[in-house]
Amino acid sequence: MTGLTLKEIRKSYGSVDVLHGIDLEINQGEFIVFVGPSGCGKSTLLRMIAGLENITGGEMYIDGQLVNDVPPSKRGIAMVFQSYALYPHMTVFDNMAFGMKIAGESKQEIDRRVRAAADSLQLTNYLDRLPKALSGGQRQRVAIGRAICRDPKVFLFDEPLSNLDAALRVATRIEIARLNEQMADTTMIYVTHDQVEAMTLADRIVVLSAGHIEQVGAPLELYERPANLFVAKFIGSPAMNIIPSTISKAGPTTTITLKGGRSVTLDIATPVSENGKTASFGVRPEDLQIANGDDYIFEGEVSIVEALGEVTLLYIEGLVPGEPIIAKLPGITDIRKGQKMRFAADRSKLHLFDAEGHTYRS
Amino acid sequence: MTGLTLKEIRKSYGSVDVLHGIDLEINQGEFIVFVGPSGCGKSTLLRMIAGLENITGGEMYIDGQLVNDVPPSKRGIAMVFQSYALYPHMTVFDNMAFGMKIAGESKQEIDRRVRAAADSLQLTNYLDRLPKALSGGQRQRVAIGRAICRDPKVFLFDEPLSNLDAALRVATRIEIARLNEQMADTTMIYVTHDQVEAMTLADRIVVLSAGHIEQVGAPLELYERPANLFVAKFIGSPAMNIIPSTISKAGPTTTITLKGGRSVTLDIATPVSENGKTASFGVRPEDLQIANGDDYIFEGEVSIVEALGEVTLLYIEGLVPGEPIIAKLPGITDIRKGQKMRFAADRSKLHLFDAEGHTYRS
Amino acid sequence: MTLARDFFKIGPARLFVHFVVLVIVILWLIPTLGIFISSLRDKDQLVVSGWWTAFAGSSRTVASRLGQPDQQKQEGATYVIAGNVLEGQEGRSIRAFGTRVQQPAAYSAGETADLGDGVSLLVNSDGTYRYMKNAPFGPDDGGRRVYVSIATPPEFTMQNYRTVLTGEGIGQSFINSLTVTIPATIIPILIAAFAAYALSWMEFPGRALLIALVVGLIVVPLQMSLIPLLRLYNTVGAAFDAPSKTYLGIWLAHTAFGMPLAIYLLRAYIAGLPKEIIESARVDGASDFEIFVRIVLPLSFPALASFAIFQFLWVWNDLLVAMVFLGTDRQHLVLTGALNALLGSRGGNWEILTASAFVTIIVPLLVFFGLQRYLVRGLLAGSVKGG
Amino acid sequence: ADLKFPPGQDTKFNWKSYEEFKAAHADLKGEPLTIFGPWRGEDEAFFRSILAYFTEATGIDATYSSSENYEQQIVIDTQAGSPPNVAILPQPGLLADLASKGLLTPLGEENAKWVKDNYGAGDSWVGYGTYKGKDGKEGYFAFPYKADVKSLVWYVPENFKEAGYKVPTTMEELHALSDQIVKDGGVPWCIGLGSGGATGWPATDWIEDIMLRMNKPDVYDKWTTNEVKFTDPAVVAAIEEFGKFAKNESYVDGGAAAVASTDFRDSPKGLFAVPPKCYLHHQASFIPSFFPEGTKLGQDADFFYMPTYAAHADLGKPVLGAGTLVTITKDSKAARAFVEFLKTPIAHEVWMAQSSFLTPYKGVNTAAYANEQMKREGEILTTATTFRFDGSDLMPGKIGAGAFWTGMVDFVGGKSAEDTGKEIQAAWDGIK
Amino acid sequence: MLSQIVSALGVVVVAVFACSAYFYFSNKILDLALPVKDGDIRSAARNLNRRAMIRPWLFLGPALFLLVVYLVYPVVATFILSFYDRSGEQFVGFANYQWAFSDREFRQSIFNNILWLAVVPAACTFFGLVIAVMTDRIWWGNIAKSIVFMPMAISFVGASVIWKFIYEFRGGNDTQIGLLNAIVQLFGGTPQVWISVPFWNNFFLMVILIWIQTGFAMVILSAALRGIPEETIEAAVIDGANGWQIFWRIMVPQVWGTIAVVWTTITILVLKVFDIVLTMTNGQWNSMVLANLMFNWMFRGGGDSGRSAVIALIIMLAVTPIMVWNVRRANRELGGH
Ligand SMILES: Nc1ncnc2c1ncn2[C@@H]1O[C@H](COP(=O)(O)OP(=O)(O)OP(=O)(O)O)[C@@H](O)[C@H]1O
Ligand SMILES: Nc1ncnc2c1ncn2[C@@H]1O[C@H](COP(=O)(O)OP(=O)(O)OP(=O)(O)O)[C@@H](O)[C@H]1O
Ligand SMILES: [Mg+2]
Ligand SMILES: [Mg+2]
Repeated sequence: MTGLTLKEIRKSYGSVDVLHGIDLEINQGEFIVFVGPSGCGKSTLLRMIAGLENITGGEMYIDGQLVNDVPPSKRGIAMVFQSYALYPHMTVFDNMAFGMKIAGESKQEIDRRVRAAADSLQLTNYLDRLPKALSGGQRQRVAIGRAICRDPKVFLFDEPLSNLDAALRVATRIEIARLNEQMADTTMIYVTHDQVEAMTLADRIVVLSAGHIEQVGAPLELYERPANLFVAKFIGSPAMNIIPSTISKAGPTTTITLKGGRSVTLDIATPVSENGKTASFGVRPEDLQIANGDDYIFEGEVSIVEALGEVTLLYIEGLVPGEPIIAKLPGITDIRKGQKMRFAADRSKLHLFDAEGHTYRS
Repeated sequence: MTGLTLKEIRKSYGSVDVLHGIDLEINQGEFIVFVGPSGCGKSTLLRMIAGLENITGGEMYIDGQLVNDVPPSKRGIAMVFQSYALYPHMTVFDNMAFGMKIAGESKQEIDRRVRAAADSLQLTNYLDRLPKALSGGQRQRVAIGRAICRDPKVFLFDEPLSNLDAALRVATRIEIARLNEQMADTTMIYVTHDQVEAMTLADRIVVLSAGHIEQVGAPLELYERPANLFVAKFIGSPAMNIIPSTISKAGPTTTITLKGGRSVTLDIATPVSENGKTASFGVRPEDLQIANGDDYIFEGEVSIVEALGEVTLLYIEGLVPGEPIIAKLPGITDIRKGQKMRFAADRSKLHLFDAEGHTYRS
Repeated sequence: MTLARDFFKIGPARLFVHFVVLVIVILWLIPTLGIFISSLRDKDQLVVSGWWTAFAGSSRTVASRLGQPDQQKQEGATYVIAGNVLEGQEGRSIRAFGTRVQQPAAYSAGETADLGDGVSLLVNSDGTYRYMKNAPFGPDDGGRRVYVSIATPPEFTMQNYRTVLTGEGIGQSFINSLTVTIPATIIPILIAAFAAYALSWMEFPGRALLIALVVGLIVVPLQMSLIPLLRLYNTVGAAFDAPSKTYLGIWLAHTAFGMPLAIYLLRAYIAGLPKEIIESARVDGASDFEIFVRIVLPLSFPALASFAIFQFLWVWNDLLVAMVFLGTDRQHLVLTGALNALLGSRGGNWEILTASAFVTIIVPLLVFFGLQRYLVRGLLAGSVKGG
Repeated sequence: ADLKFPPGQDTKFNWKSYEEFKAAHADLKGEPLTIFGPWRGEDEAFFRSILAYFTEATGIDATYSSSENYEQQIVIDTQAGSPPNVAILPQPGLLADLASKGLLTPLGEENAKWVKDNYGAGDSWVGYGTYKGKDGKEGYFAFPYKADVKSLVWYVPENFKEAGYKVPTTMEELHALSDQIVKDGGVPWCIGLGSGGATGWPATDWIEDIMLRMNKPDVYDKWTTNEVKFTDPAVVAAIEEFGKFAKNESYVDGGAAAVASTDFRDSPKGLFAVPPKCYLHHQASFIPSFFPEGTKLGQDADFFYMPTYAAHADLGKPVLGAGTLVTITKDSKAARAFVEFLKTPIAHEVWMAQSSFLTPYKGVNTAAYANEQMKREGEILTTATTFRFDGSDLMPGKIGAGAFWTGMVDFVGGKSAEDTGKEIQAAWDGIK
Repeated sequence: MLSQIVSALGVVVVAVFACSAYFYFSNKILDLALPVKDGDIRSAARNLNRRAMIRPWLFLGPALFLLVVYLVYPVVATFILSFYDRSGEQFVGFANYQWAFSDREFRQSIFNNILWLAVVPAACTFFGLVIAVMTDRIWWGNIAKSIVFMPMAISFVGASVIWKFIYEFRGGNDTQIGLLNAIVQLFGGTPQVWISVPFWNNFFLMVILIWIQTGFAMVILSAALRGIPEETIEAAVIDGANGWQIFWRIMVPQVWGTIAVVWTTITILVLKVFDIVLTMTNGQWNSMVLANLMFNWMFRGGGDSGRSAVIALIIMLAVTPIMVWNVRRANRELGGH
């Protein structure tokens, strides 16, 4: 059965429209991640699901029930905030128990559930501490624990990890993944800026932009077959290189002429009507390789070399001035700044978008 | 000539020792990055260089002059704070001009220098704005501009990018790299949590831990030849896999027995006296490959698969319970959870540390 | 708006909030309102009926006097004194009248009362009366008292305000008050701000002790210090051959009395300013003086404004300190003193008290509304820091 | 200067004294003189009109100031060493205290003699200005100027006439009249003790009046110095007697509960209500300032002497009064000249002519009184055989302006006369 | 009149200017006396460090001077006086202290003060908090706040006048002109002389101070409430807490520190304020408080400096625990820097 249905959900603040009609079906037990640039409305949408914001238009169903006017506490949801939002004056135990105390649960029941949650989050030793005596990661675990204790049907996260440092972020991310596995029936909706989180956690990712859904799909689907330029550039880091081009021969495979004059043929079918139209050619930095011989896509001069140990980033100038093309090569290379180089890529990993930015791949 | 010399620098707050004798030589024009876990004393050290904290013990020289008692303004330093620390009631222009006004520079000179700095940071259009009307990235650029205007001998940054979002962080990082190039004579000292920043910006990285220097070296040196377990685990993400082991045959090449019983031979020389001692074997996730045939280091069951598109992370259980070994494979794989797999690695990329955590590599 | 801000808006809870606030506001307003209305009422009415009845027409029974015998006219056999008991009181009417104080409403208006001995009296509702006798009125009949019930419409007067505002020397004392108040507000702020800065951001031995001293001195009861101080003033005044009661003296007194609280509040705020900003300025080469003047002072403006309001209110409403340190002669009398002098030697005249309460409140209210924006913001940082 | 009555014109004024004074004090032009007194409001204006003559005559630069808390102010100023030249206060008790601390300058025997000779009941007045100095020796410190008569009962003549009541001549008759009024369905008395911080003082006037009517003057005198204690039967009886009026539910407007809380300024208004809320009001000569606007003394309101007991006919007709006393707190020629000025009839007459001023000075022309009633009051003063100053003003401030007031409030509130006396006496014992 | 205004203005400007000038020139002189030349960094550093040692005292100088002269010196003088007799000339040892504790009125005052301390700060804080919370959530909140703040602008004496009008009692059958009695009468009760009802009259007086000071509490608490992270409230909403529970269990605990500051400030005020009692009852009907008792002993009838000194010291002593706590807090904050 359906966990959550959004029908034409709209949100305006006064005259400012923030969400322009969001349609989305979320299945029970799914892990959905909202990503999108800052200000696109991710938090707003999440908060509407939580019931913390009024719904300006459209209908929202949880478990088949219209919840537009149901107060947060009756929606069967739990939420984890970016800033943890722990009650600073309560111990960890009380933080987790608060909701149940409000609901008038028995002491034993409260104790049982809090301890169970604390156990599973390795918080048992900290139950008597105040939040300020905890590290960031522990705080976020408490916030999660508090949510777990509510035993929700829908679990909402708003950038839960963005206040943590790198190492903690990884650890907590894994914790959330584990949680998702344990609570197989619980729908989870997760807002993040972080691609790694989105890619690793999501069953499906919802890419939002300026109050619209750009694409919904499994992580690898978005990575491999972005529906449009926006998603293409948004998913992956560094972002996909985009080179302006013209379609010189449409057909089952398409040949395009890149800015700079080189022709490239892609395994993408285009209608003949597209012949001569401008298009955007895309290739991910990690898909670029140093070309052996003449079979290359473009050439240019390396302007910056960033050696990260594991990989090396090359910034190549030459095609569009001021917009270097980035190539990501594995390991450590001995390429130096100023070197002129040619790059090729696997044909299957090339992307092509029309003038409106839609992919030509079907 | 030497830019900066720290001799046995110590710092205590009351009875708490925060820095336990730091020795460091920094050359003029070098870009030094301090990294280390939270609370290890990075900021404290930076602030002591700036003159914002008293020096409890030891001597500090800038340009050969003892500066222990010299107030900040006379040390020829400039500092960029994590929180920008702009003067909220002054325009961008006044923020940048403040130091010069205090120093009593002429109006024209102030104007010239502020405009030059603003130009190079693309802030010219914002000179009349108050900080609150700027985005985070712009604010940090103003903070940098303010520092530039001081025309310092030593440029100090304390996690300047950690308040910015991912995209801005990359952009501003590149900006700082450019700045470093332009101001070739200026020594820069940079504190960060972020490995990518450290690896890409630094001439040399100083790894601190609990008030000690663990290792000083060029970024790739640290990545390839970590001096000890701490640095090995600290540099690189996900962290290096460490497997307890025993040295079964010391010599010009060393053979060890891993926990679990498999023998591995490394291209590392160990004194014969080490025979039979326990050691830590290390291999980075990105150096692991799926083994073809019997030449493998370990085998285990994949417990988590994280497909990031560009790479796939595998968490492999089997060796140390609860501490999965992580392997990072390029691209997208079709490996599933639960699969049993074997992994190998290039012999030159293996690490070995003695019981105290020191590397055996010389 | 986020939901937290209007979570009360859900359902009846929202109405409840409006209701509660309304009740509180009314409770808080009533006393002031009462005194405001009272200040607009006639001083004799003030003490006989509640101010809330001021808007309703009322009926009063008063004594009035009939005309003198020399006004009598002969009409046939009767002698008549005619006139109007409502002389000079427009808009009122008579309901009833009587000739004995014990029964002041024995006859209704328009009725002719037979008073015996051939004397009768007619009082009409418009106040005209005819006092008749079948013989000439003798000198003893003059100015006879009659009692009339007068229906009075609501009436208000500016007389009380006129009395207060035209009181002798009010203008002068208004200026005196401002002369006292403005420096006595600004100087302590300046001095306290410097001190607060030193106590928050400068390192020197004994800082903690000084903070303790300042906080401790908040409790010193003012009355206690009057005599020792005045003695000191006289000694100093004598030494310099200057009068002991001067503006300078009172400024310093007010400054000193406000100082502990000022330092306490301002320090809380200034200490809460972001450390990095001050360090930046230090790195930029600014001395503490420059940091204070160019960074801290502008940034603490909200806190300064809020303290200014408190200090202003306190000084403006003060009488005791002004009397002791400035004296009570005309040249130096402050507004509170001048209004006080309008009260009779034997104490309160309600009408003057009420009107002057409103006269004195005006300036503080103007100041309050002028600085209100800063008030809330100002204490924000301080209080959050404190919390 | 702006003189109220141009010198030399109105013959009811004793202009000659003015000219003589002027001639004798021509050498003080420009001398400063600060005067601090209790008068504010209307009274202040009157006093300034007097001061104008003084300034005109001498050229002295005189400034007058006052304050609501003049009592406290003068203590602060004198103790701190910044006193005015002349302080005028209505409390001999307070002055005695200041004198004992050496803060007052003696006026000299010639002034004492002058008062003795020229004032009605001059001995009494001299007594109230004679205190022990710092050295413990008695001296004459305070010159009486402006007096009030306290032994007055106010009523509305026409109310009496219409109801057929007669002005009583003995206390017994007063009681009978009160009973009569109750019988007629009226309320005889308006008593209000309220006076903000000074609540209770009107009752002390009652007690003092009664004390003088039940005891010999020397008992009264001893009472004010606590030689006769508050627990003394004489005092308790006087309190008791007051209770017969104030604590009698049917005697007082509003019932006994209202007595303590009704403001003394408001309470006489009951006389003028229609129908009257009460017929009688015991209060000093200043009270007409609090009568409703337009009240004409003599016609709309009048007073009679608070009668004495027929049972104590031997005590004569004692007068309880009060007055303000002029002292020099910082000696100067100008200050002396001011005291001299107060000896001129003109300094009294000008105020007399403007109302609210009585003087025991026999040398004034009583025709100068603004109205007949004041003249009668004045005559009570000048012809008094026994004049006694308000006792509470003679007692130490802690008692006369503290425990005594509080005691009266408690008494009216229900405490017995004995307990009240004990309480006040305990307070007095406490200050020794 | 104009010339008066001009001269007053002149005086005001000169005063403020002179004060600023002190700070400006004293710092200028310091900078000139210890010059910093560009060349020699060592001597420059030395001079800068010396400046840093002197400058705090330039900043603190005027404040310290005023505090010592106007507050510390009188406290010391008072302390000494408390061992002398009424004229301050005869040493009497602890007699005044002995007297204080055996005096009925004194004990009464202590009792009343305890009542005041128990009620007024609590009530002001409570109302201030409630109003702050509620007015933040309605569109006319600022108007409401201004009205609640307004009594702050009224002097204590003025406020007492206002409340006299409320408590006024008229005996017998007279119409009540006091609002309270009128209301009591309306509901069929018997009018009372409120301010003369022993014990309870304390509360009627307290109401006045509460009326005045709630505005202060409101302003400060309202600022603090804005500092509460919205998210904690949202989290509580999701946890199912209602408005009441959120207020008591989430908001109040988070502004506890500010509540303490407000509480302290008002506590001190309660101990110092005496105008209300003076004008309303002057301590009669058992409503005496320490400040008024001190005032009476100090000024009434010539005064008794010894006894009033004892009372003054006791007032100060009474607040000492609160102050110690505050000093601790202030220093703890300092440590955080
Ligand atoms: N209370 C409000 N009033 C007006 N506009 C608002 C309000 N709250 C949010 N917005 C606007 O709505 C848009 C969406 O905000 P939202 O917080 O949902 O963005 P987001 O995608 O979560 O961004 P971020 O990643 O920065 O958190 C933004 O443009 C924001 O300015
Ligand atoms: N004023 C102080 N008093 C006492 N201890 C302090 C003080 N300032 C810092 N410390 C301690 O000194 C240690 C080093 O602090 P520092 O700020 O240098 O760490 P850091 O490496 O910069 O950490 P982060 O990465 O979190 O900024 C910490 O353990 C901190 O608790
Ligand atoms: Mg968001
Ligand atoms: Mg740090």
